[in-house]
Order: sequence, then structure tokens, then C-alpha cells
Amino acid sequence: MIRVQTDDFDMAQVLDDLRKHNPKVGAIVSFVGLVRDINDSAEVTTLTLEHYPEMTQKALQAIVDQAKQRWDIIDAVVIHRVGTLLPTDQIVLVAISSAHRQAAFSACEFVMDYLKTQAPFWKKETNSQGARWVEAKASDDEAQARWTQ
Amino acid sequence: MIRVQTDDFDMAQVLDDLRKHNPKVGAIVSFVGLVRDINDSAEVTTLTLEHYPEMTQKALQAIVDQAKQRWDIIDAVVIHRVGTLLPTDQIVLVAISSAHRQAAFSACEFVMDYLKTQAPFWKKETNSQGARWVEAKASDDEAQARWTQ
Amino acid sequence: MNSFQLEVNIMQIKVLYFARIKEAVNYSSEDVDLPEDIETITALKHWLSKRGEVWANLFSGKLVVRAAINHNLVDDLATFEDGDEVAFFPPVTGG
Amino acid sequence: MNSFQLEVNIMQIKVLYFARIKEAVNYSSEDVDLPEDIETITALKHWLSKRGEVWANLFSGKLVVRAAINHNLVDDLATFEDGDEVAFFPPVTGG
Repeated sequence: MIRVQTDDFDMAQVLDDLRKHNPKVGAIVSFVGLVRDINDSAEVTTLTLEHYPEMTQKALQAIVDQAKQRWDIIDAVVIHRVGTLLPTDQIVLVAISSAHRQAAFSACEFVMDYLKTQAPFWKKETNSQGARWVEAKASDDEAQARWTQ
Repeated sequence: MIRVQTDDFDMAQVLDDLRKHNPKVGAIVSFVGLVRDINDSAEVTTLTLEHYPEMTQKALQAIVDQAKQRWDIIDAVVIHRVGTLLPTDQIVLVAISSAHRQAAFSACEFVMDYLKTQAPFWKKETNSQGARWVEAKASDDEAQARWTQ
Repeated sequence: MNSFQLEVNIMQIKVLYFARIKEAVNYSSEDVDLPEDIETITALKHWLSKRGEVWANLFSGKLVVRAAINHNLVDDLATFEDGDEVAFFPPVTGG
Repeated sequence: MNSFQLEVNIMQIKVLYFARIKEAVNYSSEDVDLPEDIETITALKHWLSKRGEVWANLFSGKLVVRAAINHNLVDDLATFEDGDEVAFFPPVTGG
């Protein structure tokens, strides 16, 4: 399941859905990304996420499909929020279910690394000094490149 | 926080506690281990977990302490259930919060790999043919050994 | 005959802009008529950069501008066709 | 004098058994008086294996038996002291 939404998400509901309908599931690895109150510069007051709606779903699905080809996973959920968020708000959830834990760990980290570098989302922070677009990080490109070596 | 308990745990509550009190948290990686309905042999009807109470807390704390020394993580939660469980029941939760995702991913996988090989829990399965102790897996030893190479 | 050739040789694409690029050009979408030799992202960037200072600055290469064709992330040598949707945006920062 | 030496030279430890080892020996805990030369896990396993067939089978080396001293996982060359708690159990299978 892939969803892009302004509303918050209920992690417990997602995990219950992943485990309760399939007794083959032995492991669920999940990642939640949150708005931090401090970034490179001053204290963040809001974070606004823009995206490219027609492309986002397709890009996320392509990433999940790659993960399913690479690892023996059972199901994958990606939920990404857009719009204006506050510190400690949830931004993104990636949850992967599998029979054994290593596939779920690898696939979850893979999906996050690709999402960070391939999915069309852009963050704009506001703080007391004004608004600025968040810069992409070289460390995210390096994290993604690990999977192709 | 480290807990060993017979009761089920509320993943959403744990994650909320990790994020709501600390706006420095940018990432939470969590692992949930579940009772599968099938293992090496026939269909599993129940899974009973025994442990060594005086040692368990100490062993889990030592594993978490090692993870905190190795990675820049903010907080760690380990909850492990004991007693008799049914297929799709939650067995274990490891949740790690950090500023950036890679530390949380690595620490969560590290804690699980060490928990699997160092923490004094033993599983006994019952199925239609009777009861049997679950055998330790060489793949778990190999997973743990990765961290010392 | 001449006017027929002219119609065939003009390609129309839709161009979208996102994030700081959208803010710089001050709109998010336009239909663009292109000469037929403009068929790669590189050529389109070069062609757009002749529109003026804002455009020249955007596509000067000082900042990375990523592109998508029909919702697929592509590199700058990728080619598009009449009717395609091309998007320009900064490196993504989601997650 | 003789009786004083005897008291000093006997070591008492608590031994715990878990999982299939507990089921095999049929109890979970005992206080054991040991001669003074039995001070490593290896020596204790050897000493216990003389108790009879069940014990010999357990500690024959056919199955891995892990040990802890005072709640710390140890290898078989680890030494214990008077008053320590030693535990024997199969490889762990939690998580």
C-alpha cells in the first residue's frame, strides 16, 4: 500500500493490518521519519512538503517493486505526508513484513534510501529568520549508492 | 526502557513516547517479531517462551549499552514477552530513536542480532504432533558475527 | 506546403516546475512550443536559459536541476517527444 | 585442624537449569558442594556428567550447552567462586 496524504497516519493500525491477516509474517521492520526542531540553522517552526502528485505514486511504487524483487518480503507499506507539519510530527512511514528479519531490515532501509533520492518531495522550513528550501544531502546519495555497488 | 512481560505491548504508545518528548528525534526504526503459524515442521498451535529472569534484564541492558556506544542514538526500547503465545501474536519489540536514520537502522538490527544469540530466552512450540524446543539457527550466529568483523 | 511543414516541425510539450524552481520562474506549468531540434533535456535547458536572466541563472549549471519525462526521473541526455510532460525540480528532499 | 581445612576446601555454588536441560534433569535449581579443583565450567560439566546416564548425555558434547556465571554469558574456560550462581542452558532462541 502506497499513500500520499496530508493527514497524520496511525502506525499501530498499519502494523496490525500487516500482521493480523497473515500468519506467515515473522518480522515487521518499520521506519518513521519525524520533523526535528532544529536543522542546519535556527530552530524550525514549520516544515512544508511539496510534491509532484502525478509522479509520486509511480516513483514510490517503482521503489517498492525493486525491493520486492531483491528480497523475499511479504508486504510493504509506504505513507508520506505533504503539506505543513510541526516539530515531532510524523512525515513518513515505511513498514515491511517478511518471514525472517534480515529481508525486512534490508528492504526497509533500501526503500528509505531510494525514497530520499528518487521520490519527488521537497521540504521548505520556516524559522524565526524566514523560509528556506531544505538542501539535498550528499550522504543520502551515498546511502543510495551502496545498493548498486 | 527494557521490559520482559507476559502482557502484549502497544507499539503505538511506545513510538509516541519516543517521539513526543524529544523534538531532536528525526528517525525511529522498529522491529516487531511475531509468532508464525509454521516453522520447520508442522503447523504451530502455541509458542511458549521461557527465560532466566535474573539474567534477562542484565543481558538486554548490556546489548543496548553496546548499541549506544557504537551509534549516535537517542533512546532505545526493548520489550520481550514470555509465556504462551499464539500465531500472529507479538513476541518482541525493539525501537530505536535517533537524529538520522542510519544510526537507528544499524542499532536496531544490531540489538536484534545480539538479542537472538545472547539473551536468555527459549522457545517451545506445540503442534498437532506434540511439543518441541525450537533449535537455535546458525544464521543467527552468522548475523551476530557480522558486527565483530 | 510551407505552412504544413511548419506545423509538423513544431513540437509542443508541457513543462512543470517545482519547489525553488517554481518560485524562481513564478509559475508551475506552461505549454511550450519547441523547434524540432530541441529534443533532449540538455537542449531544453539551454533553450530555456535564453529567456532571460532568471532562466539563465536557473539552468547555468551552478545548481543541480533534475528532470522527469512523463513522471519518470531521467538524466539530461534523455529525449522527449511531442505531447510529453517534462518537469524540472531541485534534488528531492522527502522522507 | 583437619576439619577446619575441609570446610575451607569445599565450595558451594547454586546451579540452575533451563529449557530442555531443565526437563532432562527434572529440576531447575540445586545447591552443589564442589571439591576445590572444580572451578571452571568445563570442570563442572565433567564433574556433573559422572552423576549418571542423563547427566553424561547432557554434557557429552553432542549438544551445545551454554553457561552463565552470575547472570553473565561465559565460555567454558570461565571460572567461578564460592557462592556464585552458575546456569546451564541450550543456545538461546528468543526474539
